[in-house]
Amino acid sequence: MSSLGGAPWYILEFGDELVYFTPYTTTLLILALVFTVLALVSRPERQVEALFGTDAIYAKDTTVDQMRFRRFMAIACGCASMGAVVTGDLFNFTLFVALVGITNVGIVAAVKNRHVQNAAFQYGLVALTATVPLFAGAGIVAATTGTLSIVALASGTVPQAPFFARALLCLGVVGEGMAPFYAAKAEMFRAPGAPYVIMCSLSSLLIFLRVAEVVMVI
Amino acid sequence: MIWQEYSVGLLVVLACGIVAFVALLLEWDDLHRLLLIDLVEIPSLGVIALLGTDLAEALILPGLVVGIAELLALSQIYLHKEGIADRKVSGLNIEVISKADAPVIISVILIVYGIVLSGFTGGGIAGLGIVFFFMARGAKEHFSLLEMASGVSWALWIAAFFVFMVLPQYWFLALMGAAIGILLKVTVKMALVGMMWGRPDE
Amino acid sequence: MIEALFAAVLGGLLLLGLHRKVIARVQQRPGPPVWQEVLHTLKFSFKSTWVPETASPGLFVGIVLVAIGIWTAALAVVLAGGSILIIFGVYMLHKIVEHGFGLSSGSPYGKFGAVRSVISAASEIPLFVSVAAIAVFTGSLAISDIVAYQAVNGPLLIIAPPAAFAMYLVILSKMPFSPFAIVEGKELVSGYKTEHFGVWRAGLEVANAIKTSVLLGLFLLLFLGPLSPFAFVVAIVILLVSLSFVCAVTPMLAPFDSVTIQALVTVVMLGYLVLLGVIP
Amino acid sequence: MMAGKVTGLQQGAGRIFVVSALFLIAGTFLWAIQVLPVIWYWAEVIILFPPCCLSLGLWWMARGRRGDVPFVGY
Repeated sequence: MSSLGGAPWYILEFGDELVYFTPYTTTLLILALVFTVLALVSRPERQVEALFGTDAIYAKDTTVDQMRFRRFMAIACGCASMGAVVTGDLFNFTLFVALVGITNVGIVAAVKNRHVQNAAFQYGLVALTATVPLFAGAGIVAATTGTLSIVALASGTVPQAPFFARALLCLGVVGEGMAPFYAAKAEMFRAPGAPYVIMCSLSSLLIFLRVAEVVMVI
Repeated sequence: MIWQEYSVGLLVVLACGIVAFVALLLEWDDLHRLLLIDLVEIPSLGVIALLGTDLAEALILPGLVVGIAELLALSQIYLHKEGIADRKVSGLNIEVISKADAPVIISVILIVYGIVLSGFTGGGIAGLGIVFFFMARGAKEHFSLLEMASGVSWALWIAAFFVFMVLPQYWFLALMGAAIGILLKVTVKMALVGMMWGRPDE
Repeated sequence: MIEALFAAVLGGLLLLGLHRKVIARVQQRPGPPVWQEVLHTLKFSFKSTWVPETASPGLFVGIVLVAIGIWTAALAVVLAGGSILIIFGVYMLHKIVEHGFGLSSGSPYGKFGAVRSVISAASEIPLFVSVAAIAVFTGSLAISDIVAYQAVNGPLLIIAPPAAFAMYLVILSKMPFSPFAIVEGKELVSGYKTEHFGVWRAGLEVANAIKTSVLLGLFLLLFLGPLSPFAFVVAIVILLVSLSFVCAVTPMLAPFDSVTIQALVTVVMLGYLVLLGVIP
Repeated sequence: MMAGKVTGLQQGAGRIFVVSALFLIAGTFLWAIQVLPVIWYWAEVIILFPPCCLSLGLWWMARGRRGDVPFVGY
């Protein structure tokens, strides 16, 4: 671990659960924090759209009711990704990642638009399926090495986690972080509310970055 | 060796997973896919369960909760997506069940057995009894009251953990507190699930 | 740090100006003067500035601060010889920044630019594979360790040319006018930058300047190893001119083709990793 | 910092610029005489450089005009 994410600055222990801060995880944590604060303070934008076949344009408004729910989901998503990037326990990591998946669905699902809801549902199916490899990966790591602590796994005192388990973990994270790929289908961007939609991409990005570190050290 | 037994179980679980995933690939109806995915989730918990230790039990619970949460969220989206959110639903509307004494007896047996077991498993079983009762009778209870009871018992559970950490000499008290807290909490939570048949007043 | 920051901003702007000049000369145009980008940035800072009515004000302004902040942080990591993974994270985060720039204004042009920035996520995978290949050879991901390794064993450019190629492609995809610059396609006016004018745009130019300096400098540090300041400047100019040549003679790819090519490169790089024996 | 009906916008931006610039200079000085650890110095620069940069331009030219609707008249 000393060479990958940098030496840990600080390890916070709650019994066998632990949270550690290396330069890498701290950077990710700060980024999650910054964007969560942005989601907290900024009002959603009003998307300008042209009516098809005419010269008319109009700006979409977001209702307060909808906004409240989506903002809550965006903040929950930010908190979940903060948890995912700093946690030192593999199973907690998978739980936080699963939480990111749920909240990502929540952020877009509040929009009353058939296309958006369809995209959210399909994404939700993928995210739900992805919990299988995610938990299975963590389970196999626990079975083969006898520990779930990333610090212990990185220290080299326990056997290395099998390649299969690491591949399962990656697969799970890819599935949970699918939202931006659905975004590429442009359906999700019919949903106004940039500060919240951006949280989808950010959280998936952060869990990708974190799992890259995790599979390298365990 | 343990690893060999484990790997046999692992193969079985993986076979289940592969069968479920193939079914998922062949199925195009959204609702059926949702149901299939719930089936797929069970093997993943199976992998953890194969650890066969106390740790496994501790790990399965959050996994299960996350799975259920995602399933509930997706069903809600499905209802909205298909525009059937406002369709009227009213319990299991079967005359035989709603008039017979059997549901009451079965519920009472389940609840008593659950209380004897105590802890999470007991809560699950007692809750199942209440779910069954509500489903059979279509009863309307005070939703917020049940929610409050659930919250208070959860607080009891957490308080018991603090006793473990701060005053370990009172471990027996804390153990009982935690067991009863979780029993009540799970029971009430499951009862709430049993009552979730849409909101008749909306 | 401050002086390095100013050098990075000024140097990056001059490099971007040189980039435009070389492209123009290859295409037999006179082209703007080399310091054009510096003037550009100054001009934008002196323009009347406000926030569009439809924009989400917090994000609209905040994202500019984030853009400058993350590349300043990247510069600090390069100067400290820290972990290359952090730079990798910042590079990927730049996508989110483009995304935020485009979405925050409410303009459809910006929105489609932002959608394209999500599609261009494919360009990050070669970088990751490149990072992994470097780690295989040097056994470390700290920039200082990698530079020290090269001081002993010679430049990684010769030891691991495919990794250098992948990284080159990654840098290329973030240069303006490159075949992979689908986020700035002219059919979208200015892509994600469309609604950020005046001071906001000046801030974005500053961030882009630091980004250019950091990425080009990082390439030299990672693949050529320790260089004297003079040699460093010469090498960075040579690297930039080579990039400009590629940009000048290739058309911008359609988004789909761009993603396909980057995905193919990733597959090739994964094959290279298998060859190195990382993936059993 | 947000444009709108705020009349003292340029004034506010000017204050932000002066304060952040002073902090940056002070930080550099403290780091040079080795009072401030280098990691804190860098953190300070990363946090303060972006607002310093933007507020200079805002102080110069932000007139506090009402925003307009994009996509009209391109």
